[in-house]
Amino acid sequence: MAFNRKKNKPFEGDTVALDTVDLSYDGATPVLSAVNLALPQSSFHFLTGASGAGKSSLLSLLYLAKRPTAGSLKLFGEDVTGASRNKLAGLRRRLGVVFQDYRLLDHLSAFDNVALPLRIARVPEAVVTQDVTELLKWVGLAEQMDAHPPTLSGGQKQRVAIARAVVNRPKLILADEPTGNVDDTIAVRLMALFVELHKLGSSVVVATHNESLVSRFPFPRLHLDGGRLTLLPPLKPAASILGEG
Amino acid sequence: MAFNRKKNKPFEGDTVALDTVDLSYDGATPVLSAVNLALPQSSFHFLTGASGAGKSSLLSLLYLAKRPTAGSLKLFGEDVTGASRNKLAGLRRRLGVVFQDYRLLDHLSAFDNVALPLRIARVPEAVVTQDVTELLKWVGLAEQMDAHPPTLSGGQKQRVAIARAVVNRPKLILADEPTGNVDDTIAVRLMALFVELHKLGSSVVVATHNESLVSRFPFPRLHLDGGRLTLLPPLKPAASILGEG
Amino acid sequence: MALFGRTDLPIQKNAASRFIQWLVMVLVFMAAIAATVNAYTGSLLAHWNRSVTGTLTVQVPAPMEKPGKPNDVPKDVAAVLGVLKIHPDVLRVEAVPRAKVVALLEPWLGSGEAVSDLPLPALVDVALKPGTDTRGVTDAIMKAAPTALVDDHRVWLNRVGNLAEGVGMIALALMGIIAAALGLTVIFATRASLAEFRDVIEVLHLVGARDDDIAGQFARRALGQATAGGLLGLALYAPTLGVIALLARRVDTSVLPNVGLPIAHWALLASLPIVAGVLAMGAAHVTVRRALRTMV
Amino acid sequence: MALFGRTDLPIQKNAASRFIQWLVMVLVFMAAIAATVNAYTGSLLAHWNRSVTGTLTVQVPAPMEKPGKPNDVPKDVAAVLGVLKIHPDVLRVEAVPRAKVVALLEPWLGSGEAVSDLPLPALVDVALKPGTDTRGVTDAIMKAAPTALVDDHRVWLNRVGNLAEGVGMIALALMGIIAAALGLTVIFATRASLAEFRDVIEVLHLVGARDDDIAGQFARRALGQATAGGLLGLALYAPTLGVIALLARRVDTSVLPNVGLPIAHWALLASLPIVAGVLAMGAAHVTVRRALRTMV
Ligand SMILES: Nc1ncnc2c1ncn2[C@@H]1O[C@H](COP(=O)(O)OP(=O)(O)OP(=O)(O)O)[C@@H](O)[C@H]1O
Ligand SMILES: Nc1ncnc2c1ncn2[C@@H]1O[C@H](COP(=O)(O)OP(=O)(O)OP(=O)(O)O)[C@@H](O)[C@H]1O
Ligand SMILES: [Mg+2]
Ligand SMILES: [Mg+2]
Repeated sequence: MAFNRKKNKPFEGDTVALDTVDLSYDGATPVLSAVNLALPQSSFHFLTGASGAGKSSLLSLLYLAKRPTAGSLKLFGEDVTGASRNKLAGLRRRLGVVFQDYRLLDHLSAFDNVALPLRIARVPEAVVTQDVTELLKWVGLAEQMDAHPPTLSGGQKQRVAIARAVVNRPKLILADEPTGNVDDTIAVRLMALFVELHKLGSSVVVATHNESLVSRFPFPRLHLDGGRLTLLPPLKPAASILGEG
Repeated sequence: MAFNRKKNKPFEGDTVALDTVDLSYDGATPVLSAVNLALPQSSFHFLTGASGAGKSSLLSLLYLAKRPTAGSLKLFGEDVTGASRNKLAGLRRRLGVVFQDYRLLDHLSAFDNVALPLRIARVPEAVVTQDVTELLKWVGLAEQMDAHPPTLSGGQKQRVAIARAVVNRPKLILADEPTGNVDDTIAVRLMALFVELHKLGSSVVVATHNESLVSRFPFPRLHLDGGRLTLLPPLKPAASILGEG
Repeated sequence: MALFGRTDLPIQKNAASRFIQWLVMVLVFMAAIAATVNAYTGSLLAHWNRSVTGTLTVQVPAPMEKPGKPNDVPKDVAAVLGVLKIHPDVLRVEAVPRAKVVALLEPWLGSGEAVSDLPLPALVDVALKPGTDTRGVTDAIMKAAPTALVDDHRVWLNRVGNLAEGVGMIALALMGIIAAALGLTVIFATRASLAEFRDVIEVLHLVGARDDDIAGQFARRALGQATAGGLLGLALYAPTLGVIALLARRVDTSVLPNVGLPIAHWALLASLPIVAGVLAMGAAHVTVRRALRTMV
Repeated sequence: MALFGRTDLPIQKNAASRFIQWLVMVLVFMAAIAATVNAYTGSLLAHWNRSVTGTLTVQVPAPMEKPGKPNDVPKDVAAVLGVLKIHPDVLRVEAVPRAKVVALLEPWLGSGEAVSDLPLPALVDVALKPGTDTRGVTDAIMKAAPTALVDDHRVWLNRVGNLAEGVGMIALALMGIIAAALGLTVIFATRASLAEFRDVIEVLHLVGARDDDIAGQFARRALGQATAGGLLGLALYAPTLGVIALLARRVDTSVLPNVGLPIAHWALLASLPIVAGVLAMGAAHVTVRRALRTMV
């Protein structure tokens, strides 16, 4: 599939840079402690860890829904500390998120849900129609374009959420358990989407419990345990990447 | 763990009996067609099929959220056609559902969410406290009892949903993708809960995409494809059941 | 621990419920004002009626109208008084002192020395026994003094009565509008709550709650909020009434006499919060029951 | 296709927005009534003032008070008229015909044959030039006819004026309450909407929408609904005013004269929907902006 729109605003350095970041919700027990993380442009990482380890929390820092309790966070080369709300909105337009609970808008059709980031960015409607249609076909929802989320199956909703996250061809893609409700065939197809975007220059982070999925791709793992983040090598050796994408 | 409350009202025959049931949402394309299904008491079935095949739809017939477009549905020996709303409420109290999207009440704590079916059935509060506490410990949420769903991780919410579904020790348990957001260790532990209830006499249906999970248990599979339901044999031979439960 | 009475719908503190409360406050406040206006005009009418019904004013022409017979009239007055004092329908009769007649005419004739010498008509106030017709007495008076004029105040009473009745009717209409507004408010607020809590309600249904349990919660909430709002409205009304009474006292008491309001009025006011509560409860119950029937 | 103007928040048809519409209808209706009452009492006061300010009534004692000199008084009246006709401050002067004096006294003295023979005081109506003081004229009159009484109607005007002003003030206060109620309504309805759409708003934020985009939608919605409600309120007001005017016509015109209302009043009424719309828009915008600042 082709992504034929103008590139995002370019920037220098890492897509994401966390410097000794802490996060705690109640001010006491930290969910994340002293996390250092640099995601270079055009990188791909899995994010693993037990249920409740803090994967979604870490991602929510990256999509600017939460602020670090301590430490600094740079996104697209810009420090987000003290940034205005409009500035944050601008940064958010340059990333795409697959939420663990999808967060689709029930009153919009699948098509309009996927089109939302484009329309907010005031992309011409002709481009919107073409891109959204193509993408929905790719994720296997050609039939469900006009369906509203409450009438979609769990796996169909998840695919709409993925389409919405990538439609804007963002420089940073954050996917939280994006294949938990689809079967393996579809899961591999969806991963191919992320891999293609990664190859085109986006940085991708996929949080998942699905070890069999992780073991099929030669990407490094960010592992969370006890609030600490460690970088683990790929489960699959890099040599075999050509056989996958 | 012990389930020490009085038994549900006994009944004769199959827990669930579907007779040539059709279901269609728009009146045209059927999601289910001519489905016949009899779930004996104390049975255990997986429910499989591609995303969008109709697994959740079939379950929603069983938990009385939808009515068949054609055919008849008997639950606990009673025909639900034309039953009053209060009658339906009574039947619903005798089954437990894990919804694919959890459907927890955000304004109640994890404890109160799990306690809900018991309180609606006016179970004494002492019993409620004991049962709910024990169950939440079993699913690994001893720490999160007072947390509200918006502050729980995806996997934690899923476990609360499972606890709520089984706390009333229902005669029919319907679980829709109950382990999509937890890792394999927890998934097996949760399955053990369903298996124990099954052994104690409940009928259990678990809808899932997770083939590795299905292959670990010697239970027959109900498979949906093109609106047709077929019964497939267990992926794991029955002989090895003793090694699992 | 009672489940349905406290915790399973988050309706206690949502915007809609606070909204019902303050709107009922405003509505009850206005209803109380309207009820007071209505009761006051009613009392005013009764006051006028009472002070006027069963009374007659007999006017015997001024003594000097015919310069030739200066002593005619005292005789006429005496005749009228004599007849009335023994008439079976008459309760009380008295000649109005000249000073009072002068005072009555003051707005028209001024109060100078000149007026005190004017040849004024003699006035006789007559109070009739309750329930008697004015006709018999009038006839007796005319027989005793053919030049006398008998005024039973009807024309004047009708004229002002019309006005007061109009005001009272407008006040009543306002109360009707307020009751309708209250019902609609509760219906809308309840619908808003239902929309807000649709998912919660669906889950409650799915775990076995009955329609009555859920509708009962909304209804109880509406009852509580509306009653509380009603009490607040009355609390607001009390000082307002005081201020209005203060303003009214600056106006002449002949225009707005200080009539007391009937006990029934105060009972009505006291019942307003309860009426609002019951109305709100009923509206909420019906709304929710109807909405639930279309749900899972 | 404009995204922010139509499709991204489902606020067009939710309960809260319909609620704003009908409540604004009721409020604008009541505000229009209150404004009319206020304008009417204002006009009434002006009417009375106009018909009374700059006028004097001179009363020359009745001709027959002193039986011995039956022709004294016409001379006094003539003297008064003579003085006033050449006085520089006087615009117009005329003797009130006896028939009119009798009519004025009718409520007090009745209209029988007896009255027509009464020795009544002579009345002279005087109109002064605008802006002149009554003192100079009064002095001239007293010099010409020492027994005359001069009445400049102030006492009476003050008395009724107090009442009318009180009514007008209450009407104004009512309008203030209504404006406050409108603002509060919009705030509450907007908060209810915000609660209902919290999740939607959060998603919009997360995909990059700005606060202004979102607040603008709520504000535009409030503007539209309140304006529409306001127009409905005026549509309801028009026939109501007709009915009230009909009722008022049954009341004596001396009590409620048929004064015209100033053009400014009708302009005010016409502006009510716009005022309501702008007020609602402002309230919604502020509420949403403040709420958004606490969100993601
Ligand atoms: N808003 C919040 N307020 C308080 N605590 C929270 C909040 N969100 C998450 N937590 C807690 O922080 C911890 C980490 O949650 P998080 O959602 O990041 O886990 P996760 O790694 O995504 O788990 P899962 O795999 O189950 O989704 C959990 O214990 C959770 O209860
Ligand atoms: N309320 C509804 N109205 C209309 N169509 C619906 C509705 N619910 C489901 N559908 C459609 O019915 C089909 C079956 O949906 P269902 O949710 O039963 O699938 P599923 O097997 O559970 O899929 P998944 O594994 O993705 O959860 C889908 O095509 C879906 O779009
Ligand atoms: Mg998570
Ligand atoms: Mg499903």
